[in-house]
Amino acid sequence: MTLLDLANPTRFLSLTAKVLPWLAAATAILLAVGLYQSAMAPDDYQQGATVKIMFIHVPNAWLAMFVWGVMSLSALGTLVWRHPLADVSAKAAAPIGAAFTFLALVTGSLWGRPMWGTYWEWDARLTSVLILFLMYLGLMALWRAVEDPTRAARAAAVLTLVGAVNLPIIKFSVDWWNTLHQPASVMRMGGSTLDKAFLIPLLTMAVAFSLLFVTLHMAAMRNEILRRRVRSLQMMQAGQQAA
Amino acid sequence: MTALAALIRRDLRVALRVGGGALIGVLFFLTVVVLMPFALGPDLALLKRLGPAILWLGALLASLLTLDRLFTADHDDGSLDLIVMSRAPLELACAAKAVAHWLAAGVPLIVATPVLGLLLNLDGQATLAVALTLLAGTPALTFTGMIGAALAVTLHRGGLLLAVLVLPLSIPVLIFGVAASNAAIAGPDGFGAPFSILCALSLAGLVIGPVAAAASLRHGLD
Amino acid sequence: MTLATMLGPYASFIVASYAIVGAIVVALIAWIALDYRTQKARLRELEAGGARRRSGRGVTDIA
Amino acid sequence: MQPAAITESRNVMESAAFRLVGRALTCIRGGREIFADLGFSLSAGEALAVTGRNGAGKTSLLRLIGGLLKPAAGTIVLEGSPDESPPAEQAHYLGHRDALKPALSVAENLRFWHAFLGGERDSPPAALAAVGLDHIAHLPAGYLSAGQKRRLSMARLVAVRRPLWLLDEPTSALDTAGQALFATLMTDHLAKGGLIVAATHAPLGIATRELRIGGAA
Repeated sequence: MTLLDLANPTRFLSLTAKVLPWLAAATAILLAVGLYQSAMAPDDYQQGATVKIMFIHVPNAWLAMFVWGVMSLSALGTLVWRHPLADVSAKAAAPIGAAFTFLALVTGSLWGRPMWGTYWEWDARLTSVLILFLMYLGLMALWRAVEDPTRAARAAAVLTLVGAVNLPIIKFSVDWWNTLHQPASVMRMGGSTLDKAFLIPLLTMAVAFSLLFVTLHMAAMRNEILRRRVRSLQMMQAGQQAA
Repeated sequence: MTALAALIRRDLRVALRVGGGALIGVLFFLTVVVLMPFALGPDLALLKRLGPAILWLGALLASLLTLDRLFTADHDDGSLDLIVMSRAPLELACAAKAVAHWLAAGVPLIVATPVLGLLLNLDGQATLAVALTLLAGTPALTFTGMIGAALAVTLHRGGLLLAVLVLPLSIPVLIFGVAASNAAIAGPDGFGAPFSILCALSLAGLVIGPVAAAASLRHGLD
Repeated sequence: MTLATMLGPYASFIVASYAIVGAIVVALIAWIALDYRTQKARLRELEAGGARRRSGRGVTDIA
Repeated sequence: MQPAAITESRNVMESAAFRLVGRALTCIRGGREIFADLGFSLSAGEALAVTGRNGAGKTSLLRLIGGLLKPAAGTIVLEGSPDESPPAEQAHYLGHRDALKPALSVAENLRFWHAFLGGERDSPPAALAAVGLDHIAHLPAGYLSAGQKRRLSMARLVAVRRPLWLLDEPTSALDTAGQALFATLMTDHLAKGGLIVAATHAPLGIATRELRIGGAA
């Protein structure tokens, strides 16, 4: 790693040191407000209190897709501009995205349980999220399989972009497969039909979770930069002959 | 004994470190099981009926595919020569490697079974039954698979050839594994007999697998 | 008013969802914080090791 | 128990009766006769340099002695050995490949072979210091250069004591300092009454007898 390559990550590190505390504080405040609003929200006339699960399910589901978008942008950065921070951003985002996707699945299944009578129904929406989850796990496995981070970054970038192109196709296929077998999904999450009483807590929570992602992502990127420094220092140490 | 413990510890460490593929087997298992409903349709009653069979097929393929590198990795870096030359009997060294592989790749499959059971609409008791049969049966899969893995070293190729060689050998395990799971789900009768045969298969594999693998390695090295 | 009466018949599902989200988010934060500490410690150790080697060489030079 | 066993084996190693003898060896690989009717004898404290052109069967001879190949004809015995175990179990084999796992640290790699090979042993840290790798013991073996990997393999020979060393092109990846270090290790080993059989093109830096196979190079 040359000094020039280190320049950008170094500036990034000093930036995170300044920004992270503020971001964390903003996230905490917004989360608290969001939680309060969702606690105060009235029951839905159809779903009763279970509508409260929506306030955490929808932000997680939205982040599950958003994080893949962030990774796709980073993948472009890796492949087109070969920016060292892009690799770091893509790698740091993957486990966080996988966690949000997992939460979207779990909360979706808990939300569906009262309606379906089972924890899992091969509902079009949830099934798509499940496939997204599998793709996240595959991507993380790819990152783990290759020790050299720059080589892993190229491979992961290609896979991320292929995934981004494929996700709409998968979504469409799953929807088609699902309607073939059963009537439309029980869950309703149409934004426009949503009452204002639900919309405000939902939006607050969505912004709060997005901020949470930005905070976590920044912190994880910082860790990854440090990890790479440790690695290159260790390589340098290995190169030195014993005295 | 310390030699074998050291071998098990090393293989576990390598499997769990970066570059090791212990958890990829679970991911493969998950993916195979998730694929099934897309072929069969999302009919929960059907999935519930086929659940044990799907889980067993997934576990069979997952444990087989992860076995591919059991000996070839050691052969490629030269470790296998030293293992063959060592004072520890090669049969026991093979058994130790199989145990390490089962711990790193087989046990995670069993742990993942409840989650997959949920996706296939299996109830708690059925999931428990499948997990129990997998616990009793996956060692047999590892021990028969290791014969193929040893042959892969001899033949300088693995992958599909390994699968073709080993899959027929694992048919008995599949039969009694699925039979025991279905017996536990459908009724109280008949779980004991297939389950004990499954255990017997694992015990027989424990004896036959290492001996056959060691014989294959001894004669196949060059 | 207890939680159960407030949240209706499916209180356990609602509480469970919030609890799981909380647990995973806390686990993520803990993992990232711990990772930061380990990397920082390793970096410090490596830098200290390099410094020690240099000073060690100095000592032998004097001797 | 342990110290008694050590002194006993040392005495045997030092006695002149301890010899590695190969008689009328024929090696056939892949239907091709590599060499035939090959004989050699090596006493304690001696090194044998096996030379010959590429494909003459230098590596095959080492693998025959190590029991990794079966001779088509002939025998290999360690005469005057303290136990009845075959030469393979009293030998170290240092092949082309270093038998290291890149994911494990330098110390973990050595500790594994130390525990796995067993028998009479020195401590792994001392062996690492002997080959000059103690300052990077905690690093993954994957970070090492080819020469450093070779040194780590050499540490195995030091950490676990075996009377017979089978070395296949041992100095190929080593720099001058590494070759000098290895020469010292081999001299020590011979002085303790050990035996060395090395397949090599380059001089090893120690006094050796030569076994040329397959005619002129």
